[in-house]
Amino acid sequence: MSTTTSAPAGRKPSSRSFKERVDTMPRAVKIVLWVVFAVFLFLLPLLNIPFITTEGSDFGGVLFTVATYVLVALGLNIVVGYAGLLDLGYVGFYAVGAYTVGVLTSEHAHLSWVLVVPIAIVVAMVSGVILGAPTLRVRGDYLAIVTLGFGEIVRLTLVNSQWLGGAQGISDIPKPPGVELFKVPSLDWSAGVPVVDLSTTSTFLKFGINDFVPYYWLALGIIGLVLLFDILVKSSRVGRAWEATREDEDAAELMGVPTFRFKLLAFALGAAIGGLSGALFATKAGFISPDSFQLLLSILFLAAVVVGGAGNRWGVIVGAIVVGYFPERFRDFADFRVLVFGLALMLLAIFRPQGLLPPRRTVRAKRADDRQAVLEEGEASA
Amino acid sequence: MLLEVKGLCVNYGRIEAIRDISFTVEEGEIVTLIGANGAGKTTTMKTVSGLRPVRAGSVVFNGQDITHLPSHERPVLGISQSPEGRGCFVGMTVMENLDMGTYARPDRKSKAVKDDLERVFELFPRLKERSNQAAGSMSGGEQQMLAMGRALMAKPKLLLLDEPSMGLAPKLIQQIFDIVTEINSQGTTVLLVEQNAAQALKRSHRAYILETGEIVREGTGKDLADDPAVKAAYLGGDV
Amino acid sequence: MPEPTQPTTGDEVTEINPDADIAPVDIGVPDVAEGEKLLEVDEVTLRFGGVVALNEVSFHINKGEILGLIGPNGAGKTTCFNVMTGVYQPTSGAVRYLGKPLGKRKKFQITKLGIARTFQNIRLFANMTALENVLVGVDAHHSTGVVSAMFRLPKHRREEAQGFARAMELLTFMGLDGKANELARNLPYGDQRRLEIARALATSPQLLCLDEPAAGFNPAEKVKLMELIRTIRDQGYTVLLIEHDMKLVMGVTDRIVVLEFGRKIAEGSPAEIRDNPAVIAAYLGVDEEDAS
Amino acid sequence: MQNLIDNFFSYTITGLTIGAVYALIALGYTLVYGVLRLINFAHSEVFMYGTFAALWVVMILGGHPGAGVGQVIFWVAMMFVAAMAMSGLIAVLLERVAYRPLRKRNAPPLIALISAIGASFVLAEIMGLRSRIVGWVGLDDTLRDYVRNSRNNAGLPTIIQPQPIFTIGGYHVTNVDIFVIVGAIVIMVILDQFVKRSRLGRGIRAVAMDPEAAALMGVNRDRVIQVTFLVGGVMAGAAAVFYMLKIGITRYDAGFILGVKAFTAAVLGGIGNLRGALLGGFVLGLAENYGSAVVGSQWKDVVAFVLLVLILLFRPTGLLGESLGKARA
Amino acid sequence: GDTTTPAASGGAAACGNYKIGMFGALTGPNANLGIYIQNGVNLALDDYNKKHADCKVTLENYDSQGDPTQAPALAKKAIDDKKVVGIVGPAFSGESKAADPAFNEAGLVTITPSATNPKLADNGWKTFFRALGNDATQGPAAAKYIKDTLKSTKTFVIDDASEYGKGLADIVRQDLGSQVVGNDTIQQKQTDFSASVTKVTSSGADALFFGGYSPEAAPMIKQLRDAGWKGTFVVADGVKDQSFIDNAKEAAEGTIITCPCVPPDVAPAFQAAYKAKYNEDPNTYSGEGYDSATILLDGIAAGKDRASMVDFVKAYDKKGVTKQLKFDAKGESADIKVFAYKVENGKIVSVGEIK
Ligand SMILES: Nc1ncnc2c1ncn2[C@@H]1O[C@H](COP(=O)(O)OP(=O)(O)OP(=O)(O)O)[C@@H](O)[C@H]1O
Ligand SMILES: Nc1ncnc2c1ncn2[C@@H]1O[C@H](COP(=O)(O)OP(=O)(O)OP(=O)(O)O)[C@@H](O)[C@H]1O
Ligand SMILES: CC(C)C[C@H](N)C(=O)O
Ligand SMILES: [Mg+2]
Ligand SMILES: [Mg+2]
Repeated sequence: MSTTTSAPAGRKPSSRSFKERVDTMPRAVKIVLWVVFAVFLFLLPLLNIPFITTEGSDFGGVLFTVATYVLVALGLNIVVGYAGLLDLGYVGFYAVGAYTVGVLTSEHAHLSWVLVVPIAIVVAMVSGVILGAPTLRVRGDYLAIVTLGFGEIVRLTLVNSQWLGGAQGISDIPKPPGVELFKVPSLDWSAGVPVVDLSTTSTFLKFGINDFVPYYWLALGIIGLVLLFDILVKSSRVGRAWEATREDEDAAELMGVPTFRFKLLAFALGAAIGGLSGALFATKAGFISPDSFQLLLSILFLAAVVVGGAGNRWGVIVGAIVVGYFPERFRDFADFRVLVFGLALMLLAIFRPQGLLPPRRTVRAKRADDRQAVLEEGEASA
Repeated sequence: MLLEVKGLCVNYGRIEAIRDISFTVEEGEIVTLIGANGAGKTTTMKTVSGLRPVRAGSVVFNGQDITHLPSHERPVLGISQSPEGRGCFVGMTVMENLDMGTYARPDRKSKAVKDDLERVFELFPRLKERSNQAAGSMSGGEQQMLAMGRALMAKPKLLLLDEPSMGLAPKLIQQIFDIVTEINSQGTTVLLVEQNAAQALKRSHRAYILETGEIVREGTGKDLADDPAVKAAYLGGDV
Repeated sequence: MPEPTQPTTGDEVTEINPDADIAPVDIGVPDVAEGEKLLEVDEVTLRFGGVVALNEVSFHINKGEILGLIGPNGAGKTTCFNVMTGVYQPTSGAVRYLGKPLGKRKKFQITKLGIARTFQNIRLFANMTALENVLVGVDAHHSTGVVSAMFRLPKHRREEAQGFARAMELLTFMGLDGKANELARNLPYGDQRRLEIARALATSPQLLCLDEPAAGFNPAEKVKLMELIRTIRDQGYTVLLIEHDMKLVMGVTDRIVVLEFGRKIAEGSPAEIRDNPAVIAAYLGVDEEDAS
Repeated sequence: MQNLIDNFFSYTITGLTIGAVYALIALGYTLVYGVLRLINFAHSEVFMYGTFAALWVVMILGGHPGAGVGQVIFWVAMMFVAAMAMSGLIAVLLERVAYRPLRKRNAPPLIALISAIGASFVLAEIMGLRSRIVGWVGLDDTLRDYVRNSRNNAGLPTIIQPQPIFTIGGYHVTNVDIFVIVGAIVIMVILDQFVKRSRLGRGIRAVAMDPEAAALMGVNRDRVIQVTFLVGGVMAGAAAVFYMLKIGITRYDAGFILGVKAFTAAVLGGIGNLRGALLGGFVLGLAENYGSAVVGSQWKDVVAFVLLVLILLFRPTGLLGESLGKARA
Repeated sequence: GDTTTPAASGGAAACGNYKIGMFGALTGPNANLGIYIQNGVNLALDDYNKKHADCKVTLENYDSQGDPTQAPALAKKAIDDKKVVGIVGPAFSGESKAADPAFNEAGLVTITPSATNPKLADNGWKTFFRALGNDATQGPAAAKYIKDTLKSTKTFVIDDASEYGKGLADIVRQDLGSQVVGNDTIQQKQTDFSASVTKVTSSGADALFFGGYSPEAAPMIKQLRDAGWKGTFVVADGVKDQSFIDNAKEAAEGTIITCPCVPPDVAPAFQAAYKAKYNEDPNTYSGEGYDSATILLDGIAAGKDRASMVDFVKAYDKKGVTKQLKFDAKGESADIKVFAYKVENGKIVSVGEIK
């Protein structure tokens, strides 16, 4: 899939040594590795790998959730990581995407899913422009509160508009049309060693209500496309303009960058991806209500981006996995899971202040600072 | 001896910005550090005022070892710095900036402060004129004046001036040096860093020359100014 | 053991390559003949509340010259740049460029018309590489958007290739080609100043405005900078220079405009200015020459 | 609309009381933002702990309705002591645990926001799980009344019986209304004076603008920051008492919505500006109430946020502009 | 007790190790309501397991915290556990709406002892059963009580915009007709009700009906009383929870609560058994929980598995502790009663059926 094709174009994840190792491999080996990796990702929900597979909740569902987080994080990364705009209301776009699907497939019309998803993307994008056009002139942290307000306005409007289903939400959102090509069996580890379990299968691609794996596959494919898009756009004039705007808005403007237009573009693209993610969420959930779009979710999205390393697409993917997956994994902690998650966020912040996979610029700049810190600490303790 | 720096080493990461430098400043002196770009002058100043941690060596001020004293406790002892690149509080007015200079003064509520303010305004009439303008909107040179005025408001024993003439008009450069000489004659010890080496040497009692983090020469201001090697390297085409 | 990120020994001086071809590329603005008026500041007044930063200032810049703008601190020199580049709108008066008033054009639009500048306090994109900094400048005249980037359309490929070539040429010219992939903030001070000039040149300006490019330089470096400015002019740029170092100003400019308290107090050749009593009184100071 | 006109004073007074609570909490956001340029996301939990401290102290003292004036005054005084101490303590602790380590590592501001969010979760959850936590040390029986249903509401007995003091436009202004509004304003005036007198305001601004230069002036950054958190916490504690007297019920997640509102109020007034926080709090409280009257309570928060957006569009740095006590400190 | 099933007592070999699920809020602000039900369910299990010691049925809890957004994932979890043959719940209307489509598709039977929104039965879900009356009867009963017993002429109605609260309040509004002097909607988790308070007091209402749950009801009545409002506060089953009184304290006194749940003394034997086990009287929907579980357990005893359970429940017709347990074609209970309760001296006491 696209993940594989996109790989050589972009920067590789992880540390320098890993990057070096990958870089020195022959091209053929690289491609094979990427293909293997992609296949592994696709089979992940069926491999039932012990420890990784969540016990408490359906692993396919968890993976789908993680995938929507990844998608959202990629979108939000454009806004926060590239363009440097702090957005605390991103869930608003997610909601717009989800509700566009809900309204057009169930509540007020019965359009086909294939048609509705692009509409959802466009509607979300337009809402991004509508929000951005007046507010992007507001700077810095003021933007944070304005966007936070936007997210809440969206949610409260949903709660209070019967036309949009009100607090009760929209149910019976239809499934996407499937193609039902073949069945993929799963692995069963209950004997200690993996055994192919032919009785528990997922059908490629049959979108049912109780098998979430095909939705995960769908999301994974879309992530691949978005990732490719991200790589292509970021490594162009557009990406540079975003970075320059983030670094010094006035200087960028004086170097010929129409900063407002580029910020708006970042907002619109971010919104579109958020909307797409929301559309997927609505598709899989089949039921959406304003409760699914709480402010808290915006905050988790932001946490995913920042914890992963705002500005590095691979970093934010890792961040999204952490934020989407760990709370499920922590279900063992039952009541304490939010507490543990909160602690994890704090620890991550303290021990990985630049994010899990910081962007290249931070890595470089940090390397010098770190060595300095080490030397200084050595001195202090001496 | 007011300030004694011994065997000082300071790093930026693995870069040794200064290596084993030692120098002294006697009470009542003007001492100048000169050196090329990146020689370590600013680093030395920052270390004396506590902004950079010391890797090895010691800094003794007025008989007290201050090597590891936090920077914010040094103004209380009487060390005040006008930093390179000015470091004005851009969002505060000129007046508030000058006020900040007295932050650590024990007698900050007394009349003496008012007198000092008058004095600063006398030296830099522009500051008085603009006392309610935000520092950030002042011109480069005006900010330089403000930074110096603010340092003076602290009424220090030891005044650290890092390139006070940077960005100033030629006429004002003259004035700045006059001011330095004058406050020195009134009892303030000055440690000066300057690119404008000719002027600086002329005005100072003693000077040290830094090269890539090490002191390569020292002597009286006059001796160094007359030295042909120094002339060639540092005074070159200076105005 | 990780390698040191930055070669920052004080004695390493970056040499420029005057041979590199950095001539401005055609940016689609009408050409002005050598010696004709390029930009005209006409009776410009700018007030900030009670402060009159510029008071009916008029002067012009001819194509191909190096014009010096000097004056005491707070005279309004930087403000003049700000008016010319769209940071401030004049309270009254106008700036005419290529015969037309700049009007209410935005900053980036003025840059696209061919006026570029550097800053008194360095303002690079600190967390981008030297190359990327310059590329942002080059991009000023590019038009690739999301769609052409996404499909890697020929326009995108062409612009990227040309942009890269020009950026490298500029870095080579400044002697920074070896540091193309260093983050701007990790460059030594002098290199940062040079990078700022490279970035401004990247926008292919008709008029290049330099705000105290020599601040903090030692005499040796100032001499090199003088060379650099001359070479830039020779490659086809017009330069407006703010500088307090008289040696540099006198040595490199063709003409000088002097401001004081927001007013123009003198204009003329370096020699004339040097002997102008008003300028001496306001700016140079009397015992200036016997200093060294 | 007619409803608003008919009951204008009622909406106004109740709007001012909740506005006073917003304002006091907003101070904490504004102060911290003033030094660290950081949204102290966990400040809402600092407040929430204050509400519980206020509640518990009344429970310990056996507070009940219908007591004599002397007793009521004593209870309320103890509520202030307990809530301010608790909130102040939590705020200082928060700074030590969630922010200082980051500062020492030169972390970018965004990551501090994440640490704050984490801390906010942790603090709220500890309160929400208090029955379990005291269970570990075997105190769940002893503390039963304090930890029961730890995820549900906890109500305060009505210790001050609201009494109409005077009537304005048909609304009976009660002793509680007056106490809350006047009390909040008095506390703010005290704070204003404290910030002015103690050089704290100047120190805060200096640290915010240029930490290095501030150190050169003799400003102890860590101390300034700590005092800032402490003061913000104490204000949140005061807010908690007023809140409990007015609303009477709290919960482990009670801080969240209030925090968002208070932060909005801070921005509305001009974040970093003490008087702005006061103004922002009152404006927000009133706007919400008027809005509820006109378009229905369900649109209350929408009204608040739309107002915020409108104000920022016309005054991009809030009603009174940024910077802490600019004209005074 | 009822007849033991000859078919399924076939010893350990035939033992299905079946489970039944309890789906509802067991933690969170509305946990009490879930726990009251769970207690009833546990009692039913005890009874069953005593009789079938060789093949016990266990209870699997699905704690939704009453949050509809968590419901679909939990439903999926229950569905994936093949041992689960039936669900008691989902307890709340909102989560039912979110989770029931999945149960329906999977053919896993659900008997709710408490979700009262009428529309739930209109979705054509084959697996949906409701062991109590819905709000289409509770609403009119509440309206009737307000009109006839309270003799209110000016009534204010507030809802919390939830599936349950809004649905119920709308029915009450319709039934009260022109005597409704004002309406308002609040948000769940809201704590400051000053605007609503002004609306209620200024409307001159002598009664207020609130459709919603106790976390909002408690501060609402508290603030109303603080503002000097003297009318009668009328609420429904969503507030029939001890925590309402614990938190509203004195302000709760006199509150009227309607509920399609039977008072404990209607089924003395059950009351005694419950009291023996939990040391308190059965509470809101404990009896309904017991009955719902009993139906499923009877099915297990009759040898039914997940697939055949639906038809078993559909055909069920027996007397339970709360009522005759029998469902109509839509899964609604055939035997419906609504009772009124009142808060007196810090206790919720029954004041009889509303007829
Ligand atoms: N923040 C920093 N990080 C890394 N290296 C630094 C930093 N600051 C200074 N250096 C390096 O330390 C050395 C000494 O720098 P310093 O600023 O003290 O020089 P200086 O003599 O003041 O030069 P200048 O005349 O340019 O002000 C230089 O090599 C410089 O590159
Ligand atoms: N935004 C502003 N608000 C108020 N006054 C301003 C503003 N910007 C500039 N000024 C004032 O206008 C005058 C001109 O400033 P400008 O920066 O142009 O001086 P300059 O000639 O560049 O001086 P220098 O050589 O010191 O850089 C100064 O007195 C300055 O304080
Ligand atoms: C447990 C009950 C109070 C639930 C309520 N009847 C509802 O439908 O949501
Ligand atoms: Mg220096
Ligand atoms: Mg200037």
